[in-house]
Amino acid sequence: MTHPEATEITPKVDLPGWPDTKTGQKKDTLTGRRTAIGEWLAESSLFTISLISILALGLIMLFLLMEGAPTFSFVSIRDFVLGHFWYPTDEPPDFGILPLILGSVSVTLISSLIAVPSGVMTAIYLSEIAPPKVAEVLKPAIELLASLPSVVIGFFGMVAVAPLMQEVFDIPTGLNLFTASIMLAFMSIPTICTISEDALRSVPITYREASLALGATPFETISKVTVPAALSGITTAIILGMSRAIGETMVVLMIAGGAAMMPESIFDPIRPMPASIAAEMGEAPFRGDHYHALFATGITLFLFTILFNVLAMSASRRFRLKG
Amino acid sequence: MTFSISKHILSGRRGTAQKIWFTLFRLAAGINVLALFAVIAFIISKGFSAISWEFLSEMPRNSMTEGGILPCILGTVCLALGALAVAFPVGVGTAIYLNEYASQGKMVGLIRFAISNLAGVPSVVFGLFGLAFFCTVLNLGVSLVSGALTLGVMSLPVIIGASEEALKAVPNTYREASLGLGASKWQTICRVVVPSALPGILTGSILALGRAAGETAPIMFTGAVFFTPDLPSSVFDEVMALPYHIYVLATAGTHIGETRHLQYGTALVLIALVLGMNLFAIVIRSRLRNRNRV
Amino acid sequence: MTKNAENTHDTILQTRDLSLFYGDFQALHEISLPFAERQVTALIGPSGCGKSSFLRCLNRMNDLTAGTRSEGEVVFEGKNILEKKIDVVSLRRHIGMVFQKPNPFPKSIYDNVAYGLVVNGIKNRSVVAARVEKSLKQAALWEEVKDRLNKPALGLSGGQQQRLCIARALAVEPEILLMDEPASALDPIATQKIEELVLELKERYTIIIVTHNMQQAARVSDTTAFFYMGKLVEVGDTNTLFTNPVKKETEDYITGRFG
Amino acid sequence: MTKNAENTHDTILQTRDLSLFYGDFQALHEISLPFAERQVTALIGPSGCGKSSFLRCLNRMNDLTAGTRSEGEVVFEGKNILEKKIDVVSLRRHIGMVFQKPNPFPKSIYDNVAYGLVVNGIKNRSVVAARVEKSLKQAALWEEVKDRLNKPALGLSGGQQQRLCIARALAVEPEILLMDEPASALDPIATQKIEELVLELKERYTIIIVTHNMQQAARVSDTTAFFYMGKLVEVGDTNTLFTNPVKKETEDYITGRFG
Amino acid sequence: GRLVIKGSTTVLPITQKISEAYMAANPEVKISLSGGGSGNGIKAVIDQTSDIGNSSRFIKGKEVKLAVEKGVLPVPHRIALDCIVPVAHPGNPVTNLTLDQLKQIYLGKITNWKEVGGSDMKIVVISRDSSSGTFDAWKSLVMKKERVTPRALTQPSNGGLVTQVATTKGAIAYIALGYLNDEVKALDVNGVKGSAETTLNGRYPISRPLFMFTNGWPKGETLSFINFILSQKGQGLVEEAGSIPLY
Ligand SMILES: Nc1ncnc2c1ncn2[C@@H]1O[C@H](COP(=O)(O)OP(=O)(O)OP(=O)(O)O)[C@@H](O)[C@H]1O
Ligand SMILES: Nc1ncnc2c1ncn2[C@@H]1O[C@H](COP(=O)(O)OP(=O)(O)OP(=O)(O)O)[C@@H](O)[C@H]1O
Ligand SMILES: [Mg+2]
Ligand SMILES: [Mg+2]
Ligand SMILES: O=P([O-])([O-])[O-]
Repeated sequence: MTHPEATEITPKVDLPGWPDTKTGQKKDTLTGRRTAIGEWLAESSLFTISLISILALGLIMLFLLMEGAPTFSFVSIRDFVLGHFWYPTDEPPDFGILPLILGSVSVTLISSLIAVPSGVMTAIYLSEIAPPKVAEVLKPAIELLASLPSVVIGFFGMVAVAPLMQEVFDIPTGLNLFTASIMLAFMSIPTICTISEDALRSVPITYREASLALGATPFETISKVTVPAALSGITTAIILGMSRAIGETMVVLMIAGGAAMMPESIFDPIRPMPASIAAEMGEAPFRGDHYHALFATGITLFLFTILFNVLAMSASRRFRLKG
Repeated sequence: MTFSISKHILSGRRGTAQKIWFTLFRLAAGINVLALFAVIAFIISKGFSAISWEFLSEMPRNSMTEGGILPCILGTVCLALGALAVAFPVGVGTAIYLNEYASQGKMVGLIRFAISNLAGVPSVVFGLFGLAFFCTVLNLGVSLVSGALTLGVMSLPVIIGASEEALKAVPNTYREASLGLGASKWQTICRVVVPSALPGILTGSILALGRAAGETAPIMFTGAVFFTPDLPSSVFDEVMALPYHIYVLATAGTHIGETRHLQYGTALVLIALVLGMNLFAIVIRSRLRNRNRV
Repeated sequence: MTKNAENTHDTILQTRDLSLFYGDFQALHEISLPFAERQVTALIGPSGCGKSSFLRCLNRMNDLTAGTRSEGEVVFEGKNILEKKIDVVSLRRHIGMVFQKPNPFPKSIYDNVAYGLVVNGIKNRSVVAARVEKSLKQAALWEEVKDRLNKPALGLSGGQQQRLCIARALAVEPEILLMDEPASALDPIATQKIEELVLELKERYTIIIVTHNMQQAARVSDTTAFFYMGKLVEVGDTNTLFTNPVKKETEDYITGRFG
Repeated sequence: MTKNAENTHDTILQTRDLSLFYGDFQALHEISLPFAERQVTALIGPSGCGKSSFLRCLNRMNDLTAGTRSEGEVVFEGKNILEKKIDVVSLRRHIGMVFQKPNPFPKSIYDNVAYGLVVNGIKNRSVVAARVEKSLKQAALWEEVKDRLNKPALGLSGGQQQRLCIARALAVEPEILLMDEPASALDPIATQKIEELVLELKERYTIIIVTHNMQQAARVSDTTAFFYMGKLVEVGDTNTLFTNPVKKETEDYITGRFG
Repeated sequence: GRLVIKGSTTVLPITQKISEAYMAANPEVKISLSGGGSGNGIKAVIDQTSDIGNSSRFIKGKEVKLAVEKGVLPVPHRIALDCIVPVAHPGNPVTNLTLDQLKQIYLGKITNWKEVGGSDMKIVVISRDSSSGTFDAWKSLVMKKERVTPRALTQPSNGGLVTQVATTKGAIAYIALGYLNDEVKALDVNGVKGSAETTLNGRYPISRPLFMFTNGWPKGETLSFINFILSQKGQGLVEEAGSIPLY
């Protein structure tokens, strides 16, 4: 970086625009000072711009808190988080979001049970097994899967998958935890798959060569060398995939059934937190109890995703250190 | 170097284990790709008949059971472009700062922490934030700007990530060569680094645009309405948007059964728009990449 | 350092008219080269002449590079190992490899050496432990690591890592050891250790070593082959080749006129 | 090829007790080395001995690497250029650099050469065009590219790209040219061209060249400095150093005992 | 002029019909419409985000309090009558339920159709979101203020209920009269069929008025719009939309 009080060095060779060396006269208009000020300006404005991200996150937290905190003037944190009943518009109302939390947690877990093996295995296939030409075609396809709007997945789940589930499993309704989990899995698979694939690809080829040269089969190389070496990235991928699933709104809003009950079976309808917020925000009068309670639900949801994010970061750090 | 093990021939028990596992791997990949095609094929087959010039160019009529979805298309395009207008300069600026100026330090750590957490914030929480901040505190109301700003904040981490990756991919030798010629840092960034990273930055931005276009939850309370008779004429108007339109037609319409074909049609238009943008991004990427090649 | 004429030793491995293509690019042109048992053969030549490509044909490592195609034969134990039906996994147990950059796995020292045994189905713990110790001793590393076998291998110095990689390769008891510039990333002392090791190992193993350091080739090898632009220009007894090269290119190269 | 004794030339650049640290690791130990004007100085030594690190101190390129810290002085035109207040941007106009791998910008040939002029504020088109032509001629590239100045530079061969990089460096008329293994990625013919170029350029420029090829050092340089483990072991007239090295390490290195 | 109308999905079909007619007669007027349920309509009036808030229930005390705090005076306009009809899948043999059976079903006490004379099939209870005025009316008229089971699936609109019941064999739901079609089967309550006639003569037990709320007494465009609904022509359109006109 240029120092503001930079001194100049007189060049010895003649060049238009350079100081004239024969006369010793300075023609160089490019004083260090001017450049230095320009550079300083550029850097500090870029720095200021990059603070916007902090500002944005700060504002999000601030406003969630500001609008959510008043909830705890009419319901204790304990009753809010552990209460079994969500009847926000009854007289008197009940603001217990435990069923919503359990809905979110269960749908996230079950969708991970589907998405993790499927996503990681796909990543292994793409990075380790598929011929380059095939991988070149399949990779963008997985990325396209990620770009399908969630409302379309929700819509597809509602009109195509839910009736199918109802038939196949002979259950009263297709709008339930299980169907939502399946559709949610397809939303998190691309996340899990692409990050895992990156992690696998960044494992040096020399590891694979060393293993194969020792007479290990390709599968042994994958399971004993490549995957362990990429474990940090894969773990991060899984956590971020779960984070994506817990925050996804439209899919659960459209296919989870919307019953604010404690799920007992995978075919029970549920009402995860994002679905509740999306469904009820429209009716909750501005700064009424219901409105505040929905923001408090937002805080809970936000805390879950922050938790996932911190876990993901520490996972990638921890494993990297070990590696 | 591309690495491939597809040529291996194996015998024995270890070979069988490998065969079984590899089949599973292939199956997993196949199912995921199939899922993509299932969704697309389903929407196309059901929605294709609804698509007509009238559908794309007219206002909805007769309680939204007839007519077109022009206002939704326009609304979505405006929302997405607005989001990009917000997120692009900030995102690229942040990426340049992080990659070119500061890679360490407390503040940078904080910025990175903020970005990665921002990336994880659920879309519905962005909606809540937009409602509380843009609509209420900034008093922008439920409007195109509020929606676009909300989507913009949401797209920020995507654009920063893509831009940073693109900047990282610029070989250090370019920077060294430029600085070695007596270019200042800012000149190096403007003339060498950013132009080389541009394909990646643009691709990332278009992908972010596509993502913003497809989002529902953030605009539900901040910018989108069920029905408005006007095309958006000012940024303070409420707009109709494709994703929200699909949602309301499919769950809250007055004639859900009768309007199924419109729902499929709208979904098809949305998918075409979003996937089209993705394809466009891929094309731009390869175009710009090849521009400097032989 | 004993240097015998090549013909007093049996030929253990032999290439016949071996050509290699990367897509359309022909990296090797009809190379016929026999390798004598329990001898060190050095492959020398300027950067990009195809030394590594050739070496990687000998244990079919080139299979891993997309778009490669080979012609001709590589004969080992009476079979052409380039044939499709060859089980490359067991082939590579017989023909081990050490790479340019030390590449231990991100595992413990012990697990690195044991790896080849474990994947080859040796489960008996004491057998594995005995082999690990033996290999580390052969690789002249035992004394330095015996107290820290469960420490990560990546904590070793570059030279130690490379010897660990040699130990790892020796553990599966190959007959032939391929080495691609095994000392080029190492400091002088580590280099010397590796060179001593090579001379010791040739009592039991056949060694084919790629090097860009001609003095190294002269020091460790019995036979030297000079490659240039994908062709085998000259091969012969190391002493003769360095003192009396037949071809102009060889002379130009070993006198440092290019490369 | 004329080789004059060092003291017949003025010293244009000089390091005094220069030390360099990467974090805690000391890469250079108190190096004092003068460079004679319009002479070629070669820096040789085994991999990792600090040649590149040293070269990059001379135009403060090390500033770009996070965690570097230097001690001592580098004197150029009577000033210690390691001082904070030095304007590195203008310094680098005076001390140009050519890198190991050819690194033209992904722009046209013309734009590559013109780049240094443009960023230094020369806007007059005809002046720029004249300088571009002159530099390309100096770099012995003009004949090969004059009909395709607007074609992408990345379409040139490796050797042409490297000469283009030299032309690019020459365009801003530096007094000193630093070259870090400029021919190591090139084929013999391209290498020869670069060597010839270096000999021509020293008529007008002071050249400091890092090379791992001792024959190259012998061919092109007037003075040679031998580095080993971050220390300057020996420096002297090239002929003398190669025929009569004073230090044991130097002899070991130039006779190929290690490296 | 421009009118923003939000709220009840029960009132939505009426409003759509009326708006189209009104805009046809007054081309300079643009009306923007959205549903979401009665809660949304009343909220929109309180938050002053719309000119008219549709509601299929009367405003609650809490809402009035909130409105007054914000300086808003919600004024109700009764624009139509409606009855709430329990519906089941067309394949369901059950044709009649008593009010008490309905209550037990929605309390989650009766869980199988065979308990109410149907086939052996689990009852899939479908209800409305809490924003619904229909839900509110159901709660007071059927549930007698007791809570609907949390196991009930929820749908955001009358339309959503119709689609769900049409595709779910064991389903039961309750919808506004205007949404009744042949995809679903209307169930009699206490032996009475829900219709305009039984509502007007008071025999059908689950009926209620429909409202439009405004902030203060309507003026200008809002006033003429409401007047239009209450006119003969407007009430005719109410009937066309499937609801029950006031006269
Ligand atoms: N994967 C590949 N695809 C295409 N060409 C390749 C590939 N690997 C090597 N080549 C080319 O084949 C030729 C021989 O390469 P090889 O690596 O065998 O040379 P080498 O003698 O080992 O060089 P070095 O001393 O630099 O290691 C070179 O021209 C190289 O560019
Ligand atoms: N950015 C860095 N951070 C830490 N250590 C470094 C860095 N760059 C170089 N080093 C270390 O400094 C020492 C000197 O490196 P340098 O690149 O100067 O050697 P060199 O003589 O140019 O080697 P080569 O012939 O391989 O180019 C080496 O030990 C190297 O590992
Ligand atoms: Mg090689
Ligand atoms: Mg170097
Ligand atoms: O949509 P509702 O009429 O039930 O409020």
